[in-house]
Amino acid sequence: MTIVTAISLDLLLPRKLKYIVALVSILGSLIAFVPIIFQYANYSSPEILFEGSYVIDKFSLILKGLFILVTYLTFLLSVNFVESDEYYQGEYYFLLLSSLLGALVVTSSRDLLTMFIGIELASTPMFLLSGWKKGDQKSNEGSIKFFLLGVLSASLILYGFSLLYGVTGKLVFSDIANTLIQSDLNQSPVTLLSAILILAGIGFKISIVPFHSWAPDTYEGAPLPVTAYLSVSSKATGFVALIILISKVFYDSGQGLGIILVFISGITMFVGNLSALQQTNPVRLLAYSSIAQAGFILAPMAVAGITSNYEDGVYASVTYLIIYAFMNIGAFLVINLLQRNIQSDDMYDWGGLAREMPLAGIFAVIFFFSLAGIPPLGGWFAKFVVFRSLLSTGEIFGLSLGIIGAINAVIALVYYSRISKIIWMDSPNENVKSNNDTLIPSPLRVVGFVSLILTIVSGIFPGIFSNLGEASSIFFNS
Amino acid sequence: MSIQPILIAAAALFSIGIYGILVRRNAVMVLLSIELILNSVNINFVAFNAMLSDVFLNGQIFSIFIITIAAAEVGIGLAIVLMLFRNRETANINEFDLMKW
Amino acid sequence: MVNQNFVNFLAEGKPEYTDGGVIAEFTWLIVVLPFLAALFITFLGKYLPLKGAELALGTVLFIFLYSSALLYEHATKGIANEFFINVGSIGSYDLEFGWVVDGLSIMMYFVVGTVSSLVFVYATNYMQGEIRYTFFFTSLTLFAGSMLVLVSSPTLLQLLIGWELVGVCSYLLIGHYWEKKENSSAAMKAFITNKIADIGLMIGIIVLALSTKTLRISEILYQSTHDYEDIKTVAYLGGVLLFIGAMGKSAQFPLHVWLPDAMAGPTPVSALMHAATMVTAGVYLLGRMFPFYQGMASEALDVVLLFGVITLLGAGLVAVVQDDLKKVLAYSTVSQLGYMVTAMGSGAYTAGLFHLWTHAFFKALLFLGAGSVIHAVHTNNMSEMGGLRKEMPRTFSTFIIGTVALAGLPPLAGFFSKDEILASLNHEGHNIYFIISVLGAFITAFYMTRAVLLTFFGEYRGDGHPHESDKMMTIPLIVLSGFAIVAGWVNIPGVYTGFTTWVTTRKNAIVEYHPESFDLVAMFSGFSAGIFGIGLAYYVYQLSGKAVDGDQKIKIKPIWKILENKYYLDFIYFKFIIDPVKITFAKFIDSFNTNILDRFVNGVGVTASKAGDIVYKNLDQEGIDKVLNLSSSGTDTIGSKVKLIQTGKTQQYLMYFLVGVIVISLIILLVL
Amino acid sequence: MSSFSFLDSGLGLTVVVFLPLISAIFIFLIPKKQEMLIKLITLGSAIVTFLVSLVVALQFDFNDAAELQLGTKVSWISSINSNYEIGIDGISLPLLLLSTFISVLAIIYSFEHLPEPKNAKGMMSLILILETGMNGTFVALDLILFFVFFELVLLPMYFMIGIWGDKTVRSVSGLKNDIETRLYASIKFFVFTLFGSAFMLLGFLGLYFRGNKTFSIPELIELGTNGAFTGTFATLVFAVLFLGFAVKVPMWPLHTWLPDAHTAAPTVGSVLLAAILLKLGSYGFVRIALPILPEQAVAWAPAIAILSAIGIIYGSLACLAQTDLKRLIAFSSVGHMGFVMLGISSLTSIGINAAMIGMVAHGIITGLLFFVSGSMAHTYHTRDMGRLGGNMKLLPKTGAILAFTAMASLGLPGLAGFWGEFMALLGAYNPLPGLNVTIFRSSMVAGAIGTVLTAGYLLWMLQRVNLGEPKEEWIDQELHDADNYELVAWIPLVILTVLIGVFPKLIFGATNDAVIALVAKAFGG
Repeated sequence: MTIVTAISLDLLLPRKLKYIVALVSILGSLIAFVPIIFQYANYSSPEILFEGSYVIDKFSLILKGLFILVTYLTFLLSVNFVESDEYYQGEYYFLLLSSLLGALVVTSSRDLLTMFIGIELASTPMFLLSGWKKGDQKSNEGSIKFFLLGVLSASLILYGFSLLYGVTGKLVFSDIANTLIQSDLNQSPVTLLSAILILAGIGFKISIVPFHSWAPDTYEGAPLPVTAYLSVSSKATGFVALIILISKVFYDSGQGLGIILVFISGITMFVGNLSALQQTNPVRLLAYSSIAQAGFILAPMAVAGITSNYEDGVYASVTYLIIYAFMNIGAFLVINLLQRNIQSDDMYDWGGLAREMPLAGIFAVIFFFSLAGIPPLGGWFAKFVVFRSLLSTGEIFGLSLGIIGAINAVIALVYYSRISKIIWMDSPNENVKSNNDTLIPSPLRVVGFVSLILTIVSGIFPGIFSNLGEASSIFFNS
Repeated sequence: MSIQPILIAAAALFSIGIYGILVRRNAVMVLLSIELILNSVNINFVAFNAMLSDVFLNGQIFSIFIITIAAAEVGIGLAIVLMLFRNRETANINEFDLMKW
Repeated sequence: MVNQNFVNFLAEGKPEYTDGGVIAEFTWLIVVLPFLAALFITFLGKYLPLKGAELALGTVLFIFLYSSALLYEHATKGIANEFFINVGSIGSYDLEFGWVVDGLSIMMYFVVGTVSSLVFVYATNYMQGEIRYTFFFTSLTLFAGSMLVLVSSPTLLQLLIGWELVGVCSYLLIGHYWEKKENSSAAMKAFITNKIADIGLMIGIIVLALSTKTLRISEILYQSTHDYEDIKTVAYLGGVLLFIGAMGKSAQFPLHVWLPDAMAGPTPVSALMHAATMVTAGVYLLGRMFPFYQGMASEALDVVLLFGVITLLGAGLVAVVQDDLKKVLAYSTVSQLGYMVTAMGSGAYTAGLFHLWTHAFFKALLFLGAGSVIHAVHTNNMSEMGGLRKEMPRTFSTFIIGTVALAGLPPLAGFFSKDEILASLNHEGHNIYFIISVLGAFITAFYMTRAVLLTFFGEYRGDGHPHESDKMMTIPLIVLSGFAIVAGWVNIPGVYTGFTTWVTTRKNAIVEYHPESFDLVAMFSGFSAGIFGIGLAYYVYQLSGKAVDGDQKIKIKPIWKILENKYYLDFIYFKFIIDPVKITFAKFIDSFNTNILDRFVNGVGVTASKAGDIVYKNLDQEGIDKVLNLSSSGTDTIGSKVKLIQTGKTQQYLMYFLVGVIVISLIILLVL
Repeated sequence: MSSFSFLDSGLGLTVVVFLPLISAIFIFLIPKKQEMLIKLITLGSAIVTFLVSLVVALQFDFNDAAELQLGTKVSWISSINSNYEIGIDGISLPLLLLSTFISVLAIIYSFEHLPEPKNAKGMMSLILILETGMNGTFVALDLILFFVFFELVLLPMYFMIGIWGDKTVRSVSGLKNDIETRLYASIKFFVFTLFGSAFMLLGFLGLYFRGNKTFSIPELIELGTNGAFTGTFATLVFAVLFLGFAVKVPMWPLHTWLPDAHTAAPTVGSVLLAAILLKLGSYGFVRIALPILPEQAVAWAPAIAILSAIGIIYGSLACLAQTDLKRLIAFSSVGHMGFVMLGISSLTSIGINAAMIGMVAHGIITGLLFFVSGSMAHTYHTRDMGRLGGNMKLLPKTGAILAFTAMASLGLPGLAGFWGEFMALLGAYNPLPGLNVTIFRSSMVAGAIGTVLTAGYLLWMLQRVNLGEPKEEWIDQELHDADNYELVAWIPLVILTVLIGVFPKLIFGATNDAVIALVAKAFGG
């Protein structure tokens, strides 16, 4: 029924007048949130539609909720941006919503076809959105790169799917898995090859090394709200797909895959963090940071792949995803606010800006240090559950990955603390012209405070979020 | 008849597509190469369907979906290429490298 | 090893004593009062007519009266008692303060009370108009208090506390004129030297406390006199360590260097601390722990004896070459302390304390006299004095008394105490030491006479018109000279040996040799040494021409030089200990900190960002080109492809992608 | 320790921990203009916190000091079985009181002495957040809770140093271009500590998984003392815990962040840093590392002793080379904390007691030293001892207190500092049976020599700063001696120093039983 609401929304939208669109879609996304809550509240057992190809369980519900909330925040972020840019409002919201729809589909998809459609639906609109600033060549360039790699990844996924289909003749994951086990093809080259192709395809969406190269450019080019959405929602979509596939399809061919993923996630952390150290452009910095974060989110699943103890893995990843989503949106909000005042790609131009806009300054402190994982801000708990699931089995891969994670946490601190340091401690940079736009429009205010509260609460009472993660993991594996 | 030749053909098509993506400078040609890849996937699905004599025709349904989506993607791709062309008077993707570090 | 006859003695039981009753119970008053007084003087002193001096005076007078009362009680009844207050426990140890009332401590109370009262009176006038007059009395009172804390302590803990407090007060007093650097340096020198010695004391206390499971002195002494095993094992070590502590305060060679410099302080300070009280702390410690030394650590006593003798001779010799009147007295103090330590070392408990007792009086007298002289002529150098006996008759006569007492001529105090020391040395059969001590007596007489002649005889060599000091200064001199005469009569072998009974009446019995009558050998040699010394000095400095030329006659260049440089001790200390530590080591450590540790830490940071640079620029942004260029350098065919491939970023990214895929698949399919 | 005897529902402690945080949030809402209001609210809440902690102390049953009291245990993060578990025993009580007390004084001081840029709002709220972190660490009985509070102090201190810190530009060895002291110091402090604690968290998780999934310290102690954690696992865990705590203490050679942080930090910052933040590390050793991993503690004790001995000597020698007043005091902290760690490493009730009183004493004395030196630096606009001199004449009150504090700091008997040093040496002479006596005794001797060096550099400092005639550059200048705010902030510390020095029962009365119980439990000694 969630999906119905969402679809109806999309159908409604294009006919509306432009200035209402924003309102409606914002409201719509809120409305869509309601049935999720109801369903979660009186949840009894997984609803299985279309003979098992579409399942609504806690896992999907929780993530649906996350996606809708994130989209809602993205809308709020967008309002000012879209208004500043006179045409194509309707389309903008429509595209975002359809991407949301795709994400929603992915969460519940339990067969190749549905998942493929979901992924496509989620990513295709982003190609356009990333190129939204038509005049801006960077934007164009970002979008073309994004597009080409995206399509390539999609085709790789498809090829992998086709192989899977060929091997088993099934589309529904559970059947595929059973067939794989029965005719024990788990370790057969074809299966693994398909797994690799799919992994590569999804790796593009979650931007893990070496499939990450598009991210910085596209992030830099795309309009800020879109970037936020990319770094949170479509990344999450990718992870959802990855989680489902690993734990539903390849859960027995995990060994090799897991080890590869362990290495990938380790490398991803290092590449992401070390590259982020070098950035002076705040957006690129966040891009690389989100790459590093992807490494963190991936880690539990990777270890889970080896130990095939998926509950911990899913639990950690989902919890991380949820907390990460809000603090990251917050971080982008901060960049947005500061750029409204001083339009610059070099964050060192923002020296002492917090004196003029203290609220933004506080946001910056909260969100960036939360990303760095400093208690009592939400990020620490995200990192903590990841470490927990890494050490839970106490076998060597998990342990080493944990140590790598610890080291990276320290590296990350350096660049995460940089923006706060600049705007709080540095002295203002004279030869930068500021368009003294220190007041914060109400939509952004809302975004700020929503994600602020969620970040802090998730840090001080992590129980709530970890319960969500736990619930999802448990019911997911049932 | 055996299925190997068809699969090999598909794989060949796939590789050609990849080669095209990597080598052709013109964005349109790159798009076409991508089409090739997608079609190779289609061939796979249909072939497998036949091989497995799948009563649900899952493979064929899948390939139909792929065709539609491929169409959509090419549309989007062309749109982006057009936009680029408008801004840069070229469709040579290798000239788009503003964002070196 | 256990002194056997000692254990036998113990069987006979301890001397008689009472618990002292109320007067003993309230002895804490005299310990606490000075600190309260100091507090008041600091904050209210300025507003009082005498600038707080009266508070200080009142305090010390009270101490004097109370201690005399105690002494009377003790002399009549005999008191030995101790009181404890628990101030916390740590592990199984009780940290206790308290006060002990027995012969030894009462004797010290009395000395402290008497001398400080007189010195305070003297100081009220001497310090008139000096800078920080009030604060001077604060620290003077504090000092008296600390000294009482020290001598009243029933536990090693409190002993240590008093010990260090005394050190700090000396720091304050010596550095009283801290505007001039050398004064504050002298103060620092005193403090640090004592601190070094305190290491010994500290560790000694730790060793004893841990081996006896208690901090109570009486308990430790009991164990050490009853052949307990644990303490026996560490007895020698503990004994030596404690003595190292004593060497600091009692200025034993080679840790005596601080005392002469300490003369930088005002003269009353020198009189109070560096003659009568502070420097006797070490001797007091030896006396307090004497049963332990006798019972367990008699080997340690040999060490004590050795250092004592070295000190008494060495310091005496240096005193001969001093021109600064106070320095002469300072070195003579060191040498007299040497006598006391020697006595302790030779097992003559009473003799040592007896000399402490007499010396306290006549040395205070001498210092105050010197102060009176200096006050009049405004210089310390005897070469600029002379002929003062006419101008300052009272000072002169009292100074003479002090000198004779120190020189050890009967019937003055010094004679009896020194004689007893010599007697016990003789009795114990330490012949060499005996001879050296006699020699020391001779030297003492010599340099004191020299000082007198240079100061009071001949004609005045300074400028200005010196005149007799004020009553407030001369009265204490007279009183003290009285003591200097009679103090010795409390312990005349065969006649009246009250002093012996006083100081041996304590909870832990003392056994030692008490001469029943005068040891004629000792008496004669000591006496003649005194006479001879005086005579020789008189010949050199008076009969044969002018006093100032006296030095030239007896000057034996090399020896003289060594003496003038005080055996080069200071030189050695600075050259080989202080400067290396203060400059070389410290600098090294500091540069190590900044240039090694910090550099390393920063280096880690820098390396990280370097790594970031490499990863980002080379690997993340154009790594693939690099890789392919490398591989392409081989075959042309690839090379041609590469040309096509590496042309732009987009396709480079695509390339990444696929290379990634291929690599991974290779790893999985082949490796795993 | 397993069976709690809750005298009340832990409400008191909760208030002590969270009241400052709440008022900090409240202050965020007050507009910047109303400085006085902000200051008053801050002071008020700090005082209330202190009073509540006093009440708690009165409720505390000293005859039962070994037991954790007045605590509570409420489910916090159910999914990982981590609880809001708090309580105090004789070990944590004095430190808790110290923390609440010093915070009050710090706030009083910063009433009139805010360094540039003033911004009372920011400073006050930071102090309050800091206080929550400190109090929380001392009462937390759950590893995760402990960790959160332990880290909570980082952010405020980072900003305190970074924003209000010393702006002079200096060259740093190993870095190409010069950098402002505050920026360098703040990030160094932050990264160093996080480096330590990131690994510490791994260690906690290790304990969690071996200790059948509990984070509760008392339960873990039960397990640990019954030998649940052994072998390489235990070694690793202790190693990371050591890293985490030793950085905070700081122990040689992990101390290098300290001098920079202290030199750069504003007065209040360095006071709180020296007085309390350093104690978090040593407290962690006593509360967590020793009882949970006794076996490892025994194995590591010699190493710790050696490091401490090195720290003592190293710190004092470094002090002798300093020309910067605050830097000198910072290095002296290295030495003094060396004594604390030496005491802890002896693993005897004496040694650990010494460490406890040493912590408190160092908190009071060094805190006061930083107060004084800070305000002197503020008055003279320099910390270079070469330029200072005759302070006693120029600023009599300040000078007198500086002299007094220096005496206290060199471990003068009768003042607080003495007990820590002497008892630490006492403990080190006879370490826990089975430990290598030679190592400990030589460390003890090193410590004893350290006391002399300490006396040396402190007296030398006094000679250069306090004594002598004033330099002419100051003579005709308008220099302000300590004003009332400063005196109100300082005098209590002076009194406390004397009280503890004369009557150490104030501390031992609380700690002794607890420590004895701890040692008996963990090491059977």
